[in-house]
Amino acid sequence: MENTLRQKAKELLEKGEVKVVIGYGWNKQKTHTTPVFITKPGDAGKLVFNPLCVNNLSLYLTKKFSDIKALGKPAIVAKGCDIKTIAVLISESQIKREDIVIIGMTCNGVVYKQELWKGELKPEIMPTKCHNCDVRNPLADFVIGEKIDFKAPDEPTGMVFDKIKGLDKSSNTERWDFWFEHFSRCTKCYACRQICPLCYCERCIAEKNMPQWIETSAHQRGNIAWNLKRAMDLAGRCTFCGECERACPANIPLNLVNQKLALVVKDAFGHKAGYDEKVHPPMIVFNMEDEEDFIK
Amino acid sequence: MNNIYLPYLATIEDICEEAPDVKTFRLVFKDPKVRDTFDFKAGQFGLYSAFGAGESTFCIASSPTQKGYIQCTFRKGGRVTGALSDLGIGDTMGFRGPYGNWFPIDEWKGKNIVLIAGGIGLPPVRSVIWNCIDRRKDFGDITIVYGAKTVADLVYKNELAEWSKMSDIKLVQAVDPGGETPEWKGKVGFVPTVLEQAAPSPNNSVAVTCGPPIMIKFVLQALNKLGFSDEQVYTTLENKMKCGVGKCGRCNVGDIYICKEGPVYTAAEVKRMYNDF
Amino acid sequence: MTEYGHGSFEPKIIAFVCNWCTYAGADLAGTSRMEYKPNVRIIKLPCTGRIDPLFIIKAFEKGADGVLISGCHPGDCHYTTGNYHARRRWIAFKSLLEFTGIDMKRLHFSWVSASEAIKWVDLVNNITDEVKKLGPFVEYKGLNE
Amino acid sequence: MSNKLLKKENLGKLIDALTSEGSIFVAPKMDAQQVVYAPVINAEEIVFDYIVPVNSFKKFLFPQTEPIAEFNINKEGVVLKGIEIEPKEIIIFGSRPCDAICCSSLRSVFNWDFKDEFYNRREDKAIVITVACTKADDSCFCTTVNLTPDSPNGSDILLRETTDGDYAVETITDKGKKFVERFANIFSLNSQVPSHKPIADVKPIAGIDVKKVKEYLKDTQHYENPLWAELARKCIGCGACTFACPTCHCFDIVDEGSAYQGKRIKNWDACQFEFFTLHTSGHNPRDTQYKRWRNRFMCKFNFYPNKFSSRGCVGCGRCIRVCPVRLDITEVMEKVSNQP
Repeated sequence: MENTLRQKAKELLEKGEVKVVIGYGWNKQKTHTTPVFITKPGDAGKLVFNPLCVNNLSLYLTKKFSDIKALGKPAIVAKGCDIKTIAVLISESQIKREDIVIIGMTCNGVVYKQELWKGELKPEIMPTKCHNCDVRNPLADFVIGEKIDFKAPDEPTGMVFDKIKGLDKSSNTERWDFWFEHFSRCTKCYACRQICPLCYCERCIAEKNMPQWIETSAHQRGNIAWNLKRAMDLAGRCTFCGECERACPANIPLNLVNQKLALVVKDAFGHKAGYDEKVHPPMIVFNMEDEEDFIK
Repeated sequence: MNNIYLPYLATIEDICEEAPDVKTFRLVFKDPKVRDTFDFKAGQFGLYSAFGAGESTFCIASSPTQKGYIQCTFRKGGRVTGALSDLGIGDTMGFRGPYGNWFPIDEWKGKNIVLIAGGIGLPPVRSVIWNCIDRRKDFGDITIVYGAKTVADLVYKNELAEWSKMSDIKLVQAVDPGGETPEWKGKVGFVPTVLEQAAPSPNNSVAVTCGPPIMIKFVLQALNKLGFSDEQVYTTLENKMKCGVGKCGRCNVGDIYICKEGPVYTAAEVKRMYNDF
Repeated sequence: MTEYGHGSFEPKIIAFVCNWCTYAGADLAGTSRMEYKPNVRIIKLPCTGRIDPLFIIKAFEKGADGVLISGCHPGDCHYTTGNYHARRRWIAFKSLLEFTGIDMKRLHFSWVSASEAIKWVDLVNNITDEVKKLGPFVEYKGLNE
Repeated sequence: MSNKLLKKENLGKLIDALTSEGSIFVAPKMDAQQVVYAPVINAEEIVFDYIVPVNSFKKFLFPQTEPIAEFNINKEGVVLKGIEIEPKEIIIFGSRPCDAICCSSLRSVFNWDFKDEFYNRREDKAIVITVACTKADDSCFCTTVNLTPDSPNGSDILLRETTDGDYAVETITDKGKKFVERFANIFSLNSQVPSHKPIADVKPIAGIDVKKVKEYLKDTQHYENPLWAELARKCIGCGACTFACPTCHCFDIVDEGSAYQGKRIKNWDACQFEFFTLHTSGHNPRDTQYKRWRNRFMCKFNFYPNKFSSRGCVGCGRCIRVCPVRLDITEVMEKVSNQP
């Protein structure tokens, strides 16, 4: 699989069809994968693909990486889940489909965090998204890897969804205490925002100070405002790549809020993010028949 | 406890609207002890607080020879300058400083002085100007070249008028092409060009320049053309600052902390710095 | 907590209302000399579509015990569709706040037209009573320290 | 080397004695499935099997959010009050040698010219009890930056684990000595020489020459090398590395509150943030991510050693572990070492 990938990358670069291949490579000790940007055909051998390839590289297609954009047309090595994010980026006019080449990788799942890798991919070290994955055989310009026979469960299952169900059943006080405890650890490093391919605002609301909407201090008031706003802005857009939670140095379970909202959006508006780049994100459109029994 | 982040309180005694969005405040410290002992040198800066909005950095625009008060001139731009600009006469604001180094005016005794400023870059130069005027006999010729985008954008209009009347000062005023009004009597052109036309002699001279980075770049070239060496030219570097005391880590240009080792540098020093502007 | 004895607690309620319908409705209530609870502070916005979820968070941060959001009835929006967009946002935001453990009795949504002064008066009275029963929003106020 | 021993079973007693005096006892503990430095009130909370906690303990000396002044605005003007701090004694137990040394680095920044009493008072009240490392992971690189897993610099007391699971005590500073004397009943005398657990074997990374790195950075011409843009291309510009770093010290000063009263607060900030250096005019001296990343690297290997005469990088490896894109500072050090 890796050889086909390298071959394809080499070919694309040699033919000049793309100027850079955004993919995964090993770190020096070969314990972790890390994003690599291959610009010379000769370097295509650096590309790897394995269950440690957790990063959602579509992040590097966004405007904020202007120096990557400056390299020229990119090809991106993407898992099915990453392609969902690309679809949202396209639907939000952040990139044009024809401006990128997608090398889709069939995928049996990745690890939740790279540190968990012990040489074998076991269900217990896989994130919830992989257990519910319906894009193991991605749609892309080129698909690399053998076809994978896996049927996603009809109802979302796994730790994230179990926890959401648990929280839904608990009382307001319990929920408040749960989040209070988690958000209190937030250090406002904004890794969740920076790693999120869909947080592409040129100036984030957290950095707007006239007025200061979100207090910059890492106290509970500022932390709650930040985390709620971040979750809200991803409503109907988040494709559950899980990068925010993985990046969080404080282990805040951000997938819970994101997926809760994804479930709400699915129930209320019948929308699942990332499956059709031609459909508008649900929060910028409306339906006359939207639920309104909560409005007096 | 000695709290290096605690500002002095000061009352705004006077406000002068210099240009659209540009104001000059005259500040008097509330604490009489501070009022009497406060001293600084031309080129130094401070952090000005609008309580509730934060602190902003700009130079002290008055001359150290003017005692009992300080002045600052700023353009309304961000959160703090916006809040400052909303304050009125009699209101209280904060001041922390003076910080940084200064123009070595004492070393300039007996020399000719050329002062070149653009737009809102005049305030630090103004401090030097008044300082020199107050010690006029210490210096040779004084030439001031000042330009702004439009006539309206010229700051210290009253003082410009005053300086233009002084027989021992040569003042050249200019506005960018298109910025002139029918009544405009000064030059029309960009500061570097006007400077070249004024052609001050580099002999036994120092030049001070302050203004937007692009202007400084071309002023330095013009000065070189006129025969000024980089050691003869002084400028001030401006960077965003939060602490002003060499700790918060944002004003550095490479390994040089502007708040401590700056903001005044010779052009020669600037050229030796890391390219981090 | 003890300082808010029962009965003595007067909740602070922030109402974000649209300029064209609810504000006019509230205005009508005023000019018609209708009496209603004084606990509500009205913040007028061009349209409910202008109401960012952060406004609500900010209101709680600054000490509101309850928030009311009100605009034109569906179909009546001065800008044609602002309230439809707002409604979508509220559906998501309401669920988010619920999921965070904020009591939904503190956050109310309504449609009040320019002629519905009586509806406005009843609404404010009811919400005030309801929030009063809940007591001060100590959870959020506790964040201030 | 003293002949004292700290028995693990006595840790509880030590904590009780300290907390009853109002001191704060910080130790590695589990929080959200990771080991962090946090205050503990009993010995059961302490984790003993860890490499380095995910956070550094700098937050106890230099809090992430610290009020520096309070103000009230009324008709007469402004009433301003500086915050006075009287920190409690704080014991950092289970520090690592790489962390312990951060105190001298932070002290140098907070005192190189103006003296920041907020930091000084806190650090004066801190007692750093380090446990020499018996384990390391592939992100540790202390030996590469000329430290060792048992270097005493920065610690007040250095503990070495014995094969019995206790700690052999070495007092490094007067502060440490006094501390051991104060709790003479807890630090027991040791009749025999204990056998130590072997110290972690951390090999210096071949190909890195820190001296070379420092020299390379001194040349302003090298600032322009396209290498920087290439090395930092994947950096996403979050502040995870800076907040985890024991020596990163950048901060912001902000006002919070209402129109009538509020606080002026010193908050951690990160040189990696896009708006960190943005001028009001719109000009940004470090306008692209690689410039910001280069600045951080410069800070560690140029500003700290040359300007503050202290250590910038301590080799704890936190920035590597925490980086969401695994941007490895040692790989950059190696590349720089190999520059002509």
